[in-house]
Amino acid sequence: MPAQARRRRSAPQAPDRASRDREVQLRAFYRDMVLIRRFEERAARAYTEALIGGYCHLNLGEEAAVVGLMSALNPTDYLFTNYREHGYALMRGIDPNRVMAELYGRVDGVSKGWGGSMHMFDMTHRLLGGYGIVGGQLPLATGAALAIDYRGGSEVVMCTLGDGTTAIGAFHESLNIAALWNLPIVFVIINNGLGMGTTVAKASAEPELYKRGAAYRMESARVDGFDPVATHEAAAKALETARKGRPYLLEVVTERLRGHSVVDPARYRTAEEVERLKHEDPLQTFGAKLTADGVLDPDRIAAIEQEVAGIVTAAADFAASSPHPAVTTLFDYTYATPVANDSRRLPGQPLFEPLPLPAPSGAHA
Amino acid sequence: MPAQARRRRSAPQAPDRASRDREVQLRAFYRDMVLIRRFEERAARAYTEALIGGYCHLNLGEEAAVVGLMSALNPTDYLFTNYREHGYALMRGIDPNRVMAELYGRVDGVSKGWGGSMHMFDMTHRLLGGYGIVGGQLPLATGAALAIDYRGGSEVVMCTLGDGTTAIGAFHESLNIAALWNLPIVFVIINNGLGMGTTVAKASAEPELYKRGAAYRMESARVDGFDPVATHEAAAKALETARKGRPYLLEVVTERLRGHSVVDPARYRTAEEVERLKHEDPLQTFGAKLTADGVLDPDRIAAIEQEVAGIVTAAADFAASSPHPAVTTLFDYTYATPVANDSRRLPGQPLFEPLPLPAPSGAHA
Amino acid sequence: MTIMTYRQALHDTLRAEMLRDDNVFLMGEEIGIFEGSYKITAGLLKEFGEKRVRDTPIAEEGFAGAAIGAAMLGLRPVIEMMTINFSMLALDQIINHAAKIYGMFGGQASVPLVIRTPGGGGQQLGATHSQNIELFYAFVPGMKVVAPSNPADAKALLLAAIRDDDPVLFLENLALYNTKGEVPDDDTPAEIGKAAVTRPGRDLTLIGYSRMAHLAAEVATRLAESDGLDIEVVDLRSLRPLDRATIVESVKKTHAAVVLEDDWLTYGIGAEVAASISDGAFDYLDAPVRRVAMAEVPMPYAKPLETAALPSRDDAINAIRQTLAAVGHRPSALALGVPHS
Amino acid sequence: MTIMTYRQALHDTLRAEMLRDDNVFLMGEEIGIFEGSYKITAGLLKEFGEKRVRDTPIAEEGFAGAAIGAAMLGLRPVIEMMTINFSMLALDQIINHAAKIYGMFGGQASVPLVIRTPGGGGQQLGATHSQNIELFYAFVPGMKVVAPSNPADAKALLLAAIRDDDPVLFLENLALYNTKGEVPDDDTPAEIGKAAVTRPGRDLTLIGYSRMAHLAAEVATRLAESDGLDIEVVDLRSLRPLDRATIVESVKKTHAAVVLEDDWLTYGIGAEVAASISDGAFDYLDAPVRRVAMAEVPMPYAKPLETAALPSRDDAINAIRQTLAAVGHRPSALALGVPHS
Ligand SMILES: Cc1ncc(C[n+]2csc(CCOP(=O)(O)OP(=O)(O)O)c2C)c(N)n1
Ligand SMILES: Cc1ncc(C[n+]2csc(CCOP(=O)(O)OP(=O)(O)O)c2C)c(N)n1
Ligand SMILES: [Mg+2]
Ligand SMILES: [Mg+2]
Repeated sequence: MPAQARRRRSAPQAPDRASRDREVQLRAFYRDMVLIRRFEERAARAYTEALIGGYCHLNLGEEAAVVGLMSALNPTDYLFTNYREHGYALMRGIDPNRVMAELYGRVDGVSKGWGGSMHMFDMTHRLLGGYGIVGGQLPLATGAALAIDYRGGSEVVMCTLGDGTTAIGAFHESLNIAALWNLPIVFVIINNGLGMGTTVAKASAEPELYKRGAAYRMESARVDGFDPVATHEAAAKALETARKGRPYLLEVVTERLRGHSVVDPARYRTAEEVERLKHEDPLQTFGAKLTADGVLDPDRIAAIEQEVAGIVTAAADFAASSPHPAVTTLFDYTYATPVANDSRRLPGQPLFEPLPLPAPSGAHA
Repeated sequence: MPAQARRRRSAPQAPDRASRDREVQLRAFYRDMVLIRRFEERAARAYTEALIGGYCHLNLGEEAAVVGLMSALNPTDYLFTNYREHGYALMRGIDPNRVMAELYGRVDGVSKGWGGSMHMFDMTHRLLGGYGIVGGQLPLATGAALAIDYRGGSEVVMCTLGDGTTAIGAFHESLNIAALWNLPIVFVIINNGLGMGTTVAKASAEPELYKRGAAYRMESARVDGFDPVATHEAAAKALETARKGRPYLLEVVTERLRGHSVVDPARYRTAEEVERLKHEDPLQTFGAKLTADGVLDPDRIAAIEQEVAGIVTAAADFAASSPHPAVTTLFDYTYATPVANDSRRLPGQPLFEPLPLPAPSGAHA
Repeated sequence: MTIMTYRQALHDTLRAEMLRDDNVFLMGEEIGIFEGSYKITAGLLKEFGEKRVRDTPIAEEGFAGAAIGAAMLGLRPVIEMMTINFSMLALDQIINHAAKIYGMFGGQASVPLVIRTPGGGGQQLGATHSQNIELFYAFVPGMKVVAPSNPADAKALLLAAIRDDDPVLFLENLALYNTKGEVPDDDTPAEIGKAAVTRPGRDLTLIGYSRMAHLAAEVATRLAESDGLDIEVVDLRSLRPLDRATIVESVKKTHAAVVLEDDWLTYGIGAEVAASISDGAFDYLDAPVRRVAMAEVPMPYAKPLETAALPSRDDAINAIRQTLAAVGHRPSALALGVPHS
Repeated sequence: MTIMTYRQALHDTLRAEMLRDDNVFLMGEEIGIFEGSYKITAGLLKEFGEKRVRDTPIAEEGFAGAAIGAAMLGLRPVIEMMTINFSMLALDQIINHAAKIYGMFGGQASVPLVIRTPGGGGQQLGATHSQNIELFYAFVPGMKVVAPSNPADAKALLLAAIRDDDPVLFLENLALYNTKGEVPDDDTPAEIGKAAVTRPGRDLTLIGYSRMAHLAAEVATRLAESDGLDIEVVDLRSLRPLDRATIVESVKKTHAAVVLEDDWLTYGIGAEVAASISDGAFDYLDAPVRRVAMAEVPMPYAKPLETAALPSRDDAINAIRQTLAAVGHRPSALALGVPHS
């Protein structure tokens, strides 16, 4: 479980205890950022080793944003994200083994190997899906908020999306509906400056993305996504507002340290940009700050790295040893309600009774 | 041709001439409003007489808006509208006979009877279509502006849409693209207060629709659509801005005096609303004002009504006597470039060589 | 049994299901204050209030997606797409999301959603408003698609769709709303995925769905009188899954088949029906399966052109006679040469 | 003749057409700075500048519609939909507008637009990114749909598409981009609406398009060696219009047919092909037309499941042998029982 989750349970404290708790929280933030960083690095390696397939988008550079946002959610709140969601899955408290197993496409994966990197889902931890279609999660998240409102529940939905996603129609339709119906939802723009290779300036006529909330009379704000504390506080405020039935638009400004996906060399980046990014790393920045403030020291950092290394290695081992889904399960998830005449035919099977020659095995409609 | 079109050609004038010209223009506006009013009333009658079919949406209540907007366009500017476009077609200078003939679905119609009420098109008068899909015209109009920009032309595209249309994704995508690329286009929201029966308040989280321009850093304004002069001036300013490559969003506030379409009794309207509308009629308001200002008098009004009655009656007669399209033309407009193996089969015809019994006539693939 | 219109059957069933289950609610454009473009939801806003009968902005993708999200949390939304043409704007949410969520996440969340929408044509609505694109949904695994042709099926299939845990495209038809028929009073849902032999016969199998199943029944009755023909009518009722067994069984008996459809011929629903018959009844078929469908053009507004483009009763009759002639069946002299409409 | 990849043929043809005609320009997501998700447009932004090679925001409906509007004014946009899956978000603009404008307005404005987009599967991209929905476009009058299977056709059909005055869906395939072949140096466009017999034969007609036409050729060659079979291969090349004459002609000669397709079986492209053959070659066909297609499930991410769901070479080979066995053709003993993949 993410360290910050433990913090959530701490009761009101006396001042001295409080400052100690604060240090605990700051270290927890750092530790969680390290967990995401190392997990993603391990995933990148597994991809190059062909243990992971398809598209694989990493949270490298977004660790502070992810930690700050997720630490503000109640366990009962719901989360919808885009396809760049490994870190979010970890921070929602999903076992890293199951997250890595999903990347490997194994039966113990959070989506049983059916979703892969882009499509992690876990109802108990209320991660209602990473989604591969740009903008696809927004109407869904709006509908989840509608269901909460319909039942008079007190949960809130958080829906993250990328900067590039603010240009798509679903963004407009969803924010308008959410604001019109006063739904408990926070839309979070993770502004990492790029679509795939397209900058915000080239994609959005209003580059200060949070200002788009105005078109829906929706309260909005922008926060520094390299600062997990500031992000946590901004998210807490947004969630509080949404819980009162006033949807909120939060823009979290961050960076994407690597290519769009594992296979993207990001050649479109200028030398200066590449150079700049070397020195703009939320993990370094936050770690240095905490060290300067005496909250962290080399030993503590080493200990954290060691703990995390153990988790990540264990996750990779677990994933590697988890079985591949059996071909016999291919037709298990087409329909939730079984239906007459459903096609359960493999490509090699004829529509009607097999002909004399040895016919392939498998189900038959 | 619309009377105001004549005005456009008048050269710079001495002050006295100028004020006379102004009166001429005001009377021209009034006359054009009367033309739209009587034309639409005639169309409604023809619909009840089953001479017009399908959906038929009228500009009743929007006459001042239509006249004010259209009088600000250059003949070379392009216009895209929604399906409520009869008045726009007339004001672009299209022969009323051909507009009515389209409603009747005859060969002399502006779209040769293929489009009907919702789909009027005339390249020479640069009406690039009424469109029946809500929001469908916005991306198209944006593309037309792109083509102008691509060729370095000086024309501007005007794209009208209804208040209800601001909720759809295409609105957002189009305005963002137009602003991002500095295209010469003016988006005009005809705010008649209703979708079909849904009010702006129930459809838009930002009911002051023109303010949505802010999400694209697009200049925008709202104008009284019952005042043709104010509308004309607001449109002129918007077009001038767009001609400089700065797209513009103009909201024209008006009323829909009847149902959504000819067949809609508008039962959803409250008694007060119905009562209010009796006294809110742009034709009455503007006519009364001009009379008070001595620009109009009962004789002039009678003369205008008589001229217009003649035009409208002639249009109906022309339409009624225009031939129906021949069934032999059914396959003429599937493709602009003829293509091998195109299906030119009537529903009764077999795919392959006809069988013994008498087969239906017509083309054969 | 009560005699009522197709519209009434839909309205009453929606109402009954809303009374039965608090999780059932309606969303769509103009379904509340306006009472629905075709008045299926008339009176329901007054009875159930805005929470259960929700007017949406004009945003097909947005409200369809919202319904999907609500369904993921266990509500049972029944949404109305004003006509199937407009559902194209929500296609991404329906096909890339509603139809994928159950499988893509390994069966963790289902999407109990009903999408009610009328197809049709023949109302002079022009090229963009006269399309029959049920194919787009029938093609997609994860979707279920039903298409009732009469009031009784409208009720039974709507009951089944609402109580099903998967997304169901419920195809209605503009031309059927005012048609009447007997409707059973009990609430027995139909079985999705099953076709029905609505008229037994020996001479030829006539296949249709929605409006065309209605026309098929009419044509069969007429030809029994005029030509003394004994035509078996199969109403597909479910387009996905498609009940090949029932269709093939019938053709194995009649040895001839004609498919009536309101959509375009090439790649239309009838293509799969014809291909399946030609495969499953290969040794029984005495003539090619004949398809009667819409002319392959953007639908013109002008009435004579629209009429020519739409499959008519006479087209169906000619196709049947030509097919029977091809198999060597003797139609009564009287019956020859019905003029082409 | 020059030997080059399918990707190179597309790239060079785009470049040549842009040099030939100033009205030709490119629009799409990430086609410029990023050089295209699959690098078809690599280098073109540098050469032609932002006016001719336009990166768009992520707004499929918006930029597709903008291309249509620009085409109405006489430009000749060639847009890229990153994959055919995302084209669903632009479906309203493509089907309700691009395909309707010429007819709906009585032939006053044409839409010379090319929509390039790859289909495919087999890359573990999951349920939403592995669909083959060319059917949605092939079904619609007013659209033209072409699907080259080799570099030479990629060039000739792209030339034809760009010079055509109607909207053309140009289907590419992820698995074909790196395949090589001879490409003629001259600029002769192919004829849209025509299939090609890419391999003459007498025993059976094997039909495919795009990647499956490529596979068909491979399978035919292999079975010639292993089983001494003489298989005729028909590459559809154009899905709309569909060249029924060429297909039926071939089957009248071979008396047997197998269709290979990458989309789902029920209602897929193969349904129309099979129905047309069963009709047009009714008296010549000695066995049912067999279709080999994708399993009807939301495509899973896990490799073994994806592999099982996709039609394989062995599936094609088994289908051919079973069909020939059914018509009484004797395959060499050696050939029996290729294990099912
Ligand atoms: C509808 C749709 N269009 C295009 C794509 C291809 N695509 C995948 S990610 C991406 C860029 C998204 O950028 P952003 O929203 O900023 O998210 P980020 O990747 O930066 O997290 C694009 C264009 C897609 N998946 N879906
Ligand atoms: C995409 C789409 N959805 C729904 C409709 C049905 N419809 C036709 S007009 C209309 C209301 C439009 O209202 P508004 O934009 O205000 O235009 P107005 O009719 O007032 O001119 C609706 C919902 C449609 N034609 N297209
Ligand atoms: Mg981004
Ligand atoms: Mg309105």
